[in-house]
Amino acid sequence: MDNFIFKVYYLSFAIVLAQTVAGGVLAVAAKNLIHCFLGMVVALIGVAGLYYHLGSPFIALMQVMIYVGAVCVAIAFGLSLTRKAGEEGLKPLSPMAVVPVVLPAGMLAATLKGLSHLEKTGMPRKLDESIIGWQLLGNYLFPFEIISVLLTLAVIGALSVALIRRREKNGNI
Amino acid sequence: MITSYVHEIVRGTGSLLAGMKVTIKAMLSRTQTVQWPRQYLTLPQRFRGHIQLVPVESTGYPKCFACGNCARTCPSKCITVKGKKPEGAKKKSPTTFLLDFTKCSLCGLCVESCPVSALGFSKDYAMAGPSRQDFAEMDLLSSLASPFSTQASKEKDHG
Amino acid sequence: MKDINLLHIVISLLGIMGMVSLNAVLVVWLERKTAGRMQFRHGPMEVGFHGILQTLADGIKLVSKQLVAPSHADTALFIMAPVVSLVPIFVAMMPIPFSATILAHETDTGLLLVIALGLLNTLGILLAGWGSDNKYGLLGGTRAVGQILAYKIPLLLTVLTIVILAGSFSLREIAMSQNGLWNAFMQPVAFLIYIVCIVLETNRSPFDMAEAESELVAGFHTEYSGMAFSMFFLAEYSYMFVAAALATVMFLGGWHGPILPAPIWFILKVYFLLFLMIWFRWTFPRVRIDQMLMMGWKVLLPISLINFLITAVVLAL
Amino acid sequence: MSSGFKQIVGDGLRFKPLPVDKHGIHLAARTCASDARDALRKARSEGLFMETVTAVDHLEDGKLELFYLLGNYERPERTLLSILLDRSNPKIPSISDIFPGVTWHERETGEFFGIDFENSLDSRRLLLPDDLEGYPLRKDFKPRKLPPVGRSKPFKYEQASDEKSGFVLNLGPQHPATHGVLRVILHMDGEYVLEADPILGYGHRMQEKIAENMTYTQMLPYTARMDYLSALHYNHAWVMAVERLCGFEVPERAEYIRVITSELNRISSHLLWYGAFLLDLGGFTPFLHGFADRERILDLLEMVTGSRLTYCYYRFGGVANDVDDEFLKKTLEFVAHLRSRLPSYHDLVTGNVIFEKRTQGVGVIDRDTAACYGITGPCLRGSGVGFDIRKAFPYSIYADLDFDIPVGENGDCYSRYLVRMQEIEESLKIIEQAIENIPEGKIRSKVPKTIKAPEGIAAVSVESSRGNLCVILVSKGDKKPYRAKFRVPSFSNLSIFPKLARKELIADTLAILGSFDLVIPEIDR
Repeated sequence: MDNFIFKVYYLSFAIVLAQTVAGGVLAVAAKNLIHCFLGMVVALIGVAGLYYHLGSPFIALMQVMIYVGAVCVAIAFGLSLTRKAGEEGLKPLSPMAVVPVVLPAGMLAATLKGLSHLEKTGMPRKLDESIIGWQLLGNYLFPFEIISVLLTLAVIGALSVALIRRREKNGNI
Repeated sequence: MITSYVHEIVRGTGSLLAGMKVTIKAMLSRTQTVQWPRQYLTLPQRFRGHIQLVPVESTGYPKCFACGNCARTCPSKCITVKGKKPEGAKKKSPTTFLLDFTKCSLCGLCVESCPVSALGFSKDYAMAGPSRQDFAEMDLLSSLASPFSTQASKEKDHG
Repeated sequence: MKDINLLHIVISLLGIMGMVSLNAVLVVWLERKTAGRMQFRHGPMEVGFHGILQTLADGIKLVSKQLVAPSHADTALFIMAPVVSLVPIFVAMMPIPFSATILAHETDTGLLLVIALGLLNTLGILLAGWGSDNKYGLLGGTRAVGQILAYKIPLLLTVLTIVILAGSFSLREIAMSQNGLWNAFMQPVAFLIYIVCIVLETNRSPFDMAEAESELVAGFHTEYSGMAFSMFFLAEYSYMFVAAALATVMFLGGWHGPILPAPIWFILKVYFLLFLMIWFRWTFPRVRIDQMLMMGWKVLLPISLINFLITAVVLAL
Repeated sequence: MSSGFKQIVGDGLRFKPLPVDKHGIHLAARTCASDARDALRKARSEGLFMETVTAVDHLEDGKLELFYLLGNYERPERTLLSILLDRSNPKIPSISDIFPGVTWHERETGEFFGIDFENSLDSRRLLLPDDLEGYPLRKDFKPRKLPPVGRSKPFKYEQASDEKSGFVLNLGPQHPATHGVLRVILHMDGEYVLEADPILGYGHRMQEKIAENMTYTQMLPYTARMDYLSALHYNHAWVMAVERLCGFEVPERAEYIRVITSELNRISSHLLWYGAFLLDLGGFTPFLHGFADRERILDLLEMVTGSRLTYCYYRFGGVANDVDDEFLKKTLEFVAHLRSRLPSYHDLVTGNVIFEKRTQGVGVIDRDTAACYGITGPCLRGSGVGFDIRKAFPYSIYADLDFDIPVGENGDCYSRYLVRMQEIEESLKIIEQAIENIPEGKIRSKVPKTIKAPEGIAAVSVESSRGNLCVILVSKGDKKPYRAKFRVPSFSNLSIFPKLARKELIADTLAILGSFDLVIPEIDR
């Protein structure tokens, strides 16, 4: 029985891995903007699946919520503001596109080589998420607050930029 | 400013609740539609359906004497009347009385123009047919006795 | 990872699919009946007792119809969109506790799961609008995206309020914690905000921006027909159920209630909320898109923030 | 008769009073093109509004007679300016720079009579298809033989150009919110409308040419088909125009019956609008609430007229048949019933915060713009101008009745809504009074069987549910009208839409469109 569950685990892990990679490739290589967007969503959900397999459903759900739910929706919102998005399509890949493929490939190879020397340590263990919360509000409170102030500033800045643009363009609207 | 903000929200919510009261009241009140064709409404006396020929009560023959007034008055030219004198009669009687119901606008001018009130309105409104032709040439004489071929129309009645 | 029981998950998914279909049949019937009665009509009367099987008949009709994709549509997106909007709802149903014991899949983070998966629904709408090569669809899709920005933060804040009250993300524990007093009475403001948010979230009138019949014809599903259309329909009504169930768990004490068995109480409460949503739809005119965004940012967000702060402070003291 | 127009334009211009009999026109004058332009510019600055522009083809004289019909919101007076143009080369400078709203009237007159309005803001065809040859309202027009059904060329939409913006939305001709076959091309920037261009003519039936080929009686049922929601007002305008031309008397009882039935018709139209407007705003239930009560009106009218929508009930010199006591009793019951129902309408809609937010401050028409475009009816009264034909040119027995003209304050969609809702109440008042005072007597005076109207021109207005409906009837003593022009309220009302829709959200433009209470067949005729 255990063996079976392990097999299922490996299989699903492999599927999620493949999904992440496929999503990433789609996001980079697709010509249609909305396909790129879709690829990104697929990749991010794949990453959430990886987190889940590594024993942290909490992080996985946060990944879905924040990256798929918030970041992607914000990007989609941006897409809907662009003119003729998805109609014109992106330019074909230039030869320089090899660089972002080669680099991670090299990193992946190095990691795999390193890992091949290690022993298998068994299934990942489920962590208690509350530690994250305590750490964020304890040891790392200052960086946490800095980040939130930064984000607030970014939001306000974006809003004011958008408002000025809109006013200039449409007069009183 | 805060008070007006709160006041606005409270007033808005109140107006929404007033609307919801209306709909829930409507929901609990009686329905006003009828389940046609299981239920029927009675049609008023003056209901203007398609036109039909009025028979003479004693004989069952059409009152119409094929003067053609109706056909001339009709704005859509949808009435065709032809008539001749049956043997021994003083007036003409229609041999053909066709209504092109696809063109008829149910205005009723033909009925008004008839000098002998030989036209009336039918109460038939639920009409359907498999072909356009059923309404392009509605034979209004078919439901009446005919002074020309009594035998034929009697058979029709039985059939 | 030993708690993964494949059989269990398969059976519960099948059960959920059955329940989703049954729920759609019932809610659509309820909606049409309610709408009819609110407008002095009978609503469906012909198929089955008072037309209760009408939805089934319509469903059969829809399924047997052809799916026609516009010639310039992005076929992959066009076909994927209804699936994307429907499948996450199935999964989101898993952690919903119908009683202390009846639930498909228990996790500690059930609340997060439902909310995270709910977000994918919008994705489906966006893809549908974008993929169908229709300007009305496109407008509907982008509206849905704008809409999600306006209500998601107040929604999360109200959810967080409940989470700090119950001290858990587990739906079962949140429901258990309301054995005595329901959260709806402890947190009336949060409850109201949540009700508004779920109407927004499920794209229903008065916030049916993405569909907006009189403005955008049928919005994101203008070009859909047959099976795909019915999947959107199914997704909408299932999502309504999930949102109402979540509200029941968080605010109406879940399955708690006297005399009747627990699952019955749960279903009753869910259907009460569904009726409320139907009631809204057949009473109010549609809010304009910018007014809806205004309301999200200017009314719901500050109020939910203040409510959250007050709750946190009171709990801390 | 006051001739305020004369005072406005002064005596310096060469006017020649028209010799023919005129009915419903207070000053009719013939002038030349350049003088007309000056006079119209002065008229515009004095706030007169252009009711319509139309023409008559005098084939035997080789002339085309162009009419400008001017009205005044403040004073009951109507001026007809007539200009004779050469039939072979009819040219006149456009006045669309003076009255922007006249563009549509000029386009219509231009395509039907082949008159060239020089320097017009827009000289495309309005109602007729682009491939039609000839000018249909000229007397020598020979209609081309239509191809048999099913063999006609497939209609090709012109590709809307994307020059103005990146996004062109084709609203209609099949769209839930256009209430008929209206097509509006919207140039959009996201949710905002940059420019709206209504395309008319999808339901065009050439009613005015039909009128020239029908006897006066035969045309009667056709009038009801133009605006099927206020069919009786159209009947009324037509019979009144003929009665004025021929000098027929109408018995008093018939006048009372006409007023009762047309006010019922007005309420039914407003109730339908109430629902349809809310439908445009996304509220479904008010539509059927309005319908449920409208149904009672239809039942009442069916009792008298025999039909429920396109009543052909009024006759020259009276009405088709008498009303009985049962009808009067039931009508009074209905008045009480509707009064008891109106508060629920207000609860459901008027006070609703969403409704207020959607309509207040949206689509504001001010008085001056209204005059530019010839807006009439509730749309005008919403802007605070109390111009109502029933008070301005009291016809029938309206002069004897006590009723108010509700006016709005802001000229926005909300004001137009309130005006219509108050008009329902005023109509109920009118019906009550009319039923109270209805005299016994004849319902139809003697008129000849074949009507031959004497030579002359009549411009007779009726306040239809949508505004000033004017029938301009030109007779040359024949059995058939020489020219019949229907000045329909929705046509002018819609002509302001492109202006109002500019830089509005698409949701707002549809609210504006809904608040006009358009009936598209009336516009297309």
